[in-house]
Amino acid sequence: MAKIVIDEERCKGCELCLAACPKHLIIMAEHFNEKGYHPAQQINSEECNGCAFCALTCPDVAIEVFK
Amino acid sequence: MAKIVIDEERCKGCELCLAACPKHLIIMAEHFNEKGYHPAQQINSEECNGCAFCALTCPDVAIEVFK
Amino acid sequence: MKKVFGRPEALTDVPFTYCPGCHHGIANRLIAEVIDELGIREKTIGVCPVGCSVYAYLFFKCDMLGASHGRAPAAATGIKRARPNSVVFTYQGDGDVAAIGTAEIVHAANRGENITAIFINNAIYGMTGGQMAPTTLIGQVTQTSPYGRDEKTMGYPIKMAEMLSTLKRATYISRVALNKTANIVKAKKSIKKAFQTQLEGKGFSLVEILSACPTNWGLSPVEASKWVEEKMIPYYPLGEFRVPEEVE
Amino acid sequence: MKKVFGRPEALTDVPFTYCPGCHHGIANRLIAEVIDELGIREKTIGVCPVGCSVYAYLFFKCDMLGASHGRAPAAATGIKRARPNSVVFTYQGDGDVAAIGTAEIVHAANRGENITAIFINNAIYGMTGGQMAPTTLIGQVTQTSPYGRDEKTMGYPIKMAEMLSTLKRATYISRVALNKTANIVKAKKSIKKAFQTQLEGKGFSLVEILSACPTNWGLSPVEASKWVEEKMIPYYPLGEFRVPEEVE
Amino acid sequence: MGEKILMKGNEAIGESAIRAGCRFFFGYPITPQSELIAYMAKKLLKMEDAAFVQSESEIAAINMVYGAASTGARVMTSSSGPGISLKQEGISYLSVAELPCVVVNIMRSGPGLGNIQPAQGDYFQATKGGGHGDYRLIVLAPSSIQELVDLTSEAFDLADKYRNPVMILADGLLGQMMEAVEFKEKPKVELPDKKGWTLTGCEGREPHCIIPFDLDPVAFEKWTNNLGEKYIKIKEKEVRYEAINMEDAELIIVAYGTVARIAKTVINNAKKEGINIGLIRPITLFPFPEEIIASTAEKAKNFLVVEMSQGQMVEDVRLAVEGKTEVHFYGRTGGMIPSQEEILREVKRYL
Amino acid sequence: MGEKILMKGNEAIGESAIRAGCRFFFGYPITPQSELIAYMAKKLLKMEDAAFVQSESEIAAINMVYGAASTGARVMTSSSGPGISLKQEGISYLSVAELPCVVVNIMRSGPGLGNIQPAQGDYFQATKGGGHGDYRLIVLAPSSIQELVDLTSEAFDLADKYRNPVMILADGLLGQMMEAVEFKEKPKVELPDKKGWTLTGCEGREPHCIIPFDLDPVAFEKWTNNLGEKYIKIKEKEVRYEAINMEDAELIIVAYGTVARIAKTVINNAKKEGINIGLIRPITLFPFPEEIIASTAEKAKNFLVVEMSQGQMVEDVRLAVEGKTEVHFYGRTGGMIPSQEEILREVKRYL
Amino acid sequence: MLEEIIIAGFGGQGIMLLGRLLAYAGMLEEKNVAWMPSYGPEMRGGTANCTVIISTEEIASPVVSYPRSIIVMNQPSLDKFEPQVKKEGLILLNDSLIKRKVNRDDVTIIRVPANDIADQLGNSKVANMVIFGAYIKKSEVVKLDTVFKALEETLAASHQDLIDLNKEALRRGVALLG
Amino acid sequence: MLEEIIIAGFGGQGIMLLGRLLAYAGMLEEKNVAWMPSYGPEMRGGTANCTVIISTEEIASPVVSYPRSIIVMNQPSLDKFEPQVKKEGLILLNDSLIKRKVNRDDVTIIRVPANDIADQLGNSKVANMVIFGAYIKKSEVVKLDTVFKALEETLAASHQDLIDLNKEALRRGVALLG
Ligand SMILES: Cc1ncc(C[n+]2csc(CCOP(=O)(O)OP(=O)(O)O)c2C)c(N)n1
Ligand SMILES: Cc1ncc(C[n+]2csc(CCOP(=O)(O)OP(=O)(O)O)c2C)c(N)n1
Ligand code: SF4
Ligand code: SF4
Ligand code: SF4
Ligand code: SF4
Repeated sequence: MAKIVIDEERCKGCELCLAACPKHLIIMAEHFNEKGYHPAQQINSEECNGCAFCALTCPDVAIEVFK
Repeated sequence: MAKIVIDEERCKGCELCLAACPKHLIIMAEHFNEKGYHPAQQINSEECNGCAFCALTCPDVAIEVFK
Repeated sequence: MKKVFGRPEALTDVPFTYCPGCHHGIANRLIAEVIDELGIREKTIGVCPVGCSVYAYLFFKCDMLGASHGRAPAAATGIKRARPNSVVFTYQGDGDVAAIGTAEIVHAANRGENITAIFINNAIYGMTGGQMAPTTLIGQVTQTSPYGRDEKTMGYPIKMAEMLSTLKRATYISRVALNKTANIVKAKKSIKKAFQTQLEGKGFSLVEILSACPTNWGLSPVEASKWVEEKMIPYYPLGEFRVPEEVE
Repeated sequence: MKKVFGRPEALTDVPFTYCPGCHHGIANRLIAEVIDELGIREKTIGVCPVGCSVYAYLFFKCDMLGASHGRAPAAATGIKRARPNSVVFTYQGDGDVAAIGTAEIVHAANRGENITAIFINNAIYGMTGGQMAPTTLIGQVTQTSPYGRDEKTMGYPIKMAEMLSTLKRATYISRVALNKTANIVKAKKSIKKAFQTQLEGKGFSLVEILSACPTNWGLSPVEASKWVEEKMIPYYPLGEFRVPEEVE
Repeated sequence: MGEKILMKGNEAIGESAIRAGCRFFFGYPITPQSELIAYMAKKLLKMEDAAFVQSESEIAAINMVYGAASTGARVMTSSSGPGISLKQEGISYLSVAELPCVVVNIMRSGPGLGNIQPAQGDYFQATKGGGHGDYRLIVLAPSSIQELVDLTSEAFDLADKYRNPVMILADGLLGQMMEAVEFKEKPKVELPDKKGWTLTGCEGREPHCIIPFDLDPVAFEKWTNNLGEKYIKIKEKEVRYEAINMEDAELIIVAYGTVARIAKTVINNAKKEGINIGLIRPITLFPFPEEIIASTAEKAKNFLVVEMSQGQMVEDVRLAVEGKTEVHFYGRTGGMIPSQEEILREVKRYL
Repeated sequence: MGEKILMKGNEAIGESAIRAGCRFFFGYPITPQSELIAYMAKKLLKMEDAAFVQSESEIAAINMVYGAASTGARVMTSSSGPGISLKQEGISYLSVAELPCVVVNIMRSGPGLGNIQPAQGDYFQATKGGGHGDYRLIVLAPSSIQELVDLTSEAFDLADKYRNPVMILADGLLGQMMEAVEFKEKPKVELPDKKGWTLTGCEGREPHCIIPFDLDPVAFEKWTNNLGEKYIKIKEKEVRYEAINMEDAELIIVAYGTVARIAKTVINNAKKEGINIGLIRPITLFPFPEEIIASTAEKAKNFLVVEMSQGQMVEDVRLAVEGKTEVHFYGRTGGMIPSQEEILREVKRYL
Repeated sequence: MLEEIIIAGFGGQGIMLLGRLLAYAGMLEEKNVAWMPSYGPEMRGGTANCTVIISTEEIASPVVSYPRSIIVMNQPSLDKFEPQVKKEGLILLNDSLIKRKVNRDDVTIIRVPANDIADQLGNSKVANMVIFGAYIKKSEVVKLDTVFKALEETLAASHQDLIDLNKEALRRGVALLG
Repeated sequence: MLEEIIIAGFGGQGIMLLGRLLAYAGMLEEKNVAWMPSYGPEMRGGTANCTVIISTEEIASPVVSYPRSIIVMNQPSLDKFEPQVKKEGLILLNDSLIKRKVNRDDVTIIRVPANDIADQLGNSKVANMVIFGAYIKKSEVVKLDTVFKALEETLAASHQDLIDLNKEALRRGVALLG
């Protein structure tokens, strides 16, 4: 059981987390955040194993991981 | 047959040539040059083989060697 | 559920001012995590000079000094000499460490100043808009190497870690990268060793961090990370160049 | 009888202003001899910064530029870039090369500037009256290391030749000494190679010359030469660190 | 009339320098002058017998200039704020060695790292000597991109004519803005031959030396006195300024660079309100246009000096006015630019 | 009265600094100040909680000062001529960051490498700002070894009081000569607490930052205006000068440092010839003693400014006099020292 | 004739380019022109703006406190510059991104759905050209043909399709004001 | 009371030391003193000189153009300073090294065979003390005892034999003027 929380307002849409998730659970949202970026979004969250690769990679410390 | 010429006025009396001469043919003169140094002086000049070790060592280019 | 990953305590809440995908942010976070893990936040003084990290004082939750371009190691020397029990680190770009501040980093290392230098090598001047750095790769196009860096007039990219490793009191010297998780994990270990070197009073430590500058490289963040892997790492080998025995 | 040794043409008649037994004089002469032998006097431009050799412009019979402390490699870069066909050399002390001018020598070397640097390492600041240089030996007493150089606060003597040898375009790098005839002969050969490296357009060359400063060491000239042998050479190994293939 | 080109100030300096025969540039990036070094890289790296080096620091840059200038080449460097401070030792050396060269300062806001917005806080440094010892730079203060072009070209001539470093002192706005400029063919100027002193290798002549010192005070005093005489000659011959609307003016604004242009708009607008204001715009900051200010003061006109500083040029104005009339000051700092409205408000205070 | 000690000026500065609590010194050798760094090495290397570092350059030294000062420590550096020029960027940073420290300039002759004989050619650099941007140092100009001692001690207090770098500006002669000095116990001065801003690790409090910039012009203008107000306060409170023989003087000499002492002898000798001359000796060069000069000018007295320069302080005198009376100038440069005889000759020219 | 306009938006919206194009066109029509950026480390996000002055007279102050016109591409820019526009001035705003109404009633306000139209054209980057088209139609400061010429001269010939796209965007903007 | 003296010779003759000793003695006698070297890179040979001023008044100018006394240890020093001595002044010269006669006839001239006497004492380095002895005897600027005290206080106690030797040399100098 694991879960991630993405702080949308910190996200700059760099897509590094997307590339880092071994399970390809992250995509970019359609909508914009206040800064004008498409924030990252988790899909199929039940598959997340909390490996934190996404969070480790995120340059803006926008991802928290819970396990 | 070899000979050295020491320019007394260039000599600063550092004695490095004295140490460099393998045949110990150089000594320091009793008298002073204009700058107030005892200049180097060759003795037993007939023994000089013109190896130029003295000249090579002299920091003030005060020695000429002839062969 | 327990939070297993979150914002380190040694970071403030201020969002980073770096560009999207810039590795500066990862480096900042890793330092903060190390500070947390070593429990030294309240005795740490950071020195940030000019460069994209000029705002670092807003991000680190410890005492911070803004220094002039290139002179952070000198400023850090001043701090450390005045307060030997403080933990002092510099956070410098490649313009800083490898160009204008060459003398300062060499001599801080040579004196064995008991400080830690974090050196962000992104092969370019970020802040000023993408000029050539001494670490720019051969052929790399920048504002001031518009036809690509040419070794004949501009020389080869300088390998600071290797050069500094010739100095006896440069106690811990390593090169790491932030382009993928495995490297990020290693980078953090290395940063920790650098701080530990200082905590144990062993002398100068420096971690050269290969970092992406997507903006000035003209690449997307993902491409930029790939560029680190494919172009930078082959030229700038990762690894530890100097390790003090007990820290090893 | 034929003159087999005399004043080289590339020296003026002006007597050296160096102290009795100072090795600067030997170094000056060797450079002049090399210039003569290579027949380049009329296209050579020398750059002498501050230090005991500040008067070198009076001694060398070629065009000469007096530069600021430490910046001779930058000034030489300016000359060489403006006149690529001139032969350009710098003549610098250890204050110059190893302290204030660290960045300039590192980057002239790294760019591979096609110039020759002659670096007089006498382990002390001569001109200013005997302060510690970065090259001062451990334990050596100077005006600013009155209790002897202590590696804990002042670091170890810096080995410039070794450090610069990490740079790819530092094409010819050697260390020689002037304390006895055999070494003087080798020193001259090395200086010649350095100039030849430049003449062949191969890039940066530097000869580090271990030299005695009897005055500030407080030794007689003969003792000082011995000190070079017994103290300096063991720490600063003589030899060639970088040699371009064709010059070798 | 030549073709007009839309150019950024920084690029215009570069193009003008190259047209003036400058083939050597040594510099280090700093905002707001970085486009200039990028321009020089783009151009010089493609030219024969030319060189562009991004130096390891501003100190290295000025010393590369020192080396290249000693060979007689036309050479330039540029920087801003902190970088110009780092060049002070080198500038002092260039001055005493009498080496012609052009140093560009695109002023940003200081002190310290300050910020990168326009300022005029380096006036003292440029005109009184930020380096050690008695020396003077010729300091040119353009106020439009066209003038940047014209003065850059002239800077090289002045440098050669007097064997003296010349500084182009422009605020960041001038470096960053674009206007249409024209590169006119200049009539060829007679300049002194450099052969007698340049370092080129001594083939066929006695060696030359260029040395920045003389340990003998008697000789060195003579040397510095010669420099002093040169500066006096420059003061006599090279003063340049623009004076507009002086006749019926109730108050004279003294301003240079961007501020002078804002002042011109103020003058135009004030006219509409029936207020007559004059403007003296120094184009050379050293030599400073003392005479026109002194003679204007004789006519009992008061002055308002406007600068992007806490008041630096105002001292030179006061030195020229010598207490004969009032000299007021209005300054903005920190990267703020005085607006037309503010200046007009100040003008009205003193009418 | 304490014991008198025969000391070289350079050493006296060092001893006085240490007695004032200075435990950190960062410097680089240069004649004629090298004895000071040797003295600091000898003393500080033997003390606990103290540090002496011979830095790799003057630039490193001033930045080490910047670091140490940020922790609240009393810290000093010293240099001369070219070395002071190299410190200009750092001095500008120290000023904007408001870090207390003491910078000693034992002036030699410039520009360039010049020579190592005494001079006063760095007046502009010290008082108007050799670095970029609007800032001011407090500049103290001793004229005897005893005053070097007293002012060095005071320099640290002033630096702390105003959070501003203080420069001690002395000519090479003062650094090199010996006189008998006394180290008096000073009454303890109340100084502002540094705890609110120093970098000491943030244990038990919010982190502190010391930053030399603000990219927002509005904020940075406020910041520099605050500096400006501080300088005005310093002008109001800290002017120091010596005025002698002013009452019946037919002419007032204005001089500082060694030159002022020579002028005193001139005054004594002139008296014997029946000539009455006064002397204003600025002890603070910034803030400059404008008022005494202005009020003396009101009394219609003419001035003769004597400097070892081509005329720098004379501008500040003229700014104070504002054309009310005549301001003459006599200067020697290149390392030459104006003699009593020359000064007396000049005096007679203007009577 | 004197036009003073501030163009503002966020980095990446082609603000600086738009300004340069206008200045260039002004120059081609033999007017005096000045283009002034609010420079800065804007690369790291944030807003960008530039001022353009076009005049038949010599241009004195390049600094404009109160522009006659503004083109604002995002809301922070509107917030910042709206109060500065001269009475009877002109505000063009990017209706695609700015949702709020303009508070001034003493100026002409033109709302251009710039991003929407650009999206229709298949490239959101030409939103700047759409609003620019509307501006030149309304202001008549320069001719459309001159802007076309400016486009051709400033973009390398190799970018022909880009030129065509930009022209199309401009025409759509012009057409908006019928 | 005011004494202004220049002491000159070549590097290594103990010129600076002599000056310092005089100044120190003056201080011990509670006079105002100033010692001023002609500094420079003199280490590399050449001449050395220093000025000493001893006065009951405050010392204004430390720079002396026309000294009352000079002690010259070699001929270049005599050449340089002879013309500067005040009328009725005092010239002490090292007769061992200076062979020429003095041209001034308005001053007191004392020739001291300083090196010869020093050689007799077995150490040519104390030639300076010999001539100094003669100077204090003649000038009475400071007392011999004070100079002895100055010697003791400035030389470390560990150099007792050096102190004794110096004292002896001073006495020999004093004795010369018997
Ligand atoms: C003395 C001085 N020179 C130049 C600058 C301008 N400048 C600011 S940051 C910088 C370099 C930025 O590159 P780097 O150190 O690699 O850091 P990055 O921005 O890439 O993180 C320069 C040249 C300055 N502030 N001070
Ligand atoms: C900027 C600057 N700093 C310091 C000095 C003073 N200075 C002159 S030479 C010198 C160093 C001399 O040592 P070194 O380079 O080793 O040469 P050496 O005299 O031993 O031959 C120094 C510090 C100077 N002239 N300029
Ligand atoms: S924690 Fe691991 S699995 Fe979950 S989203 Fe992040 S990278 Fe993917
Ligand atoms: S890595 Fe972070 S900033 Fe980048 S897209 Fe993912 S959450 Fe956003
Ligand atoms: S410019 Fe480059 S280094 Fe700077 S913040 Fe942006 S991506 Fe990072
Ligand atoms: S001081 Fe030393 S290096 Fe200088 S000339 Fe004398 S012996 Fe040579």
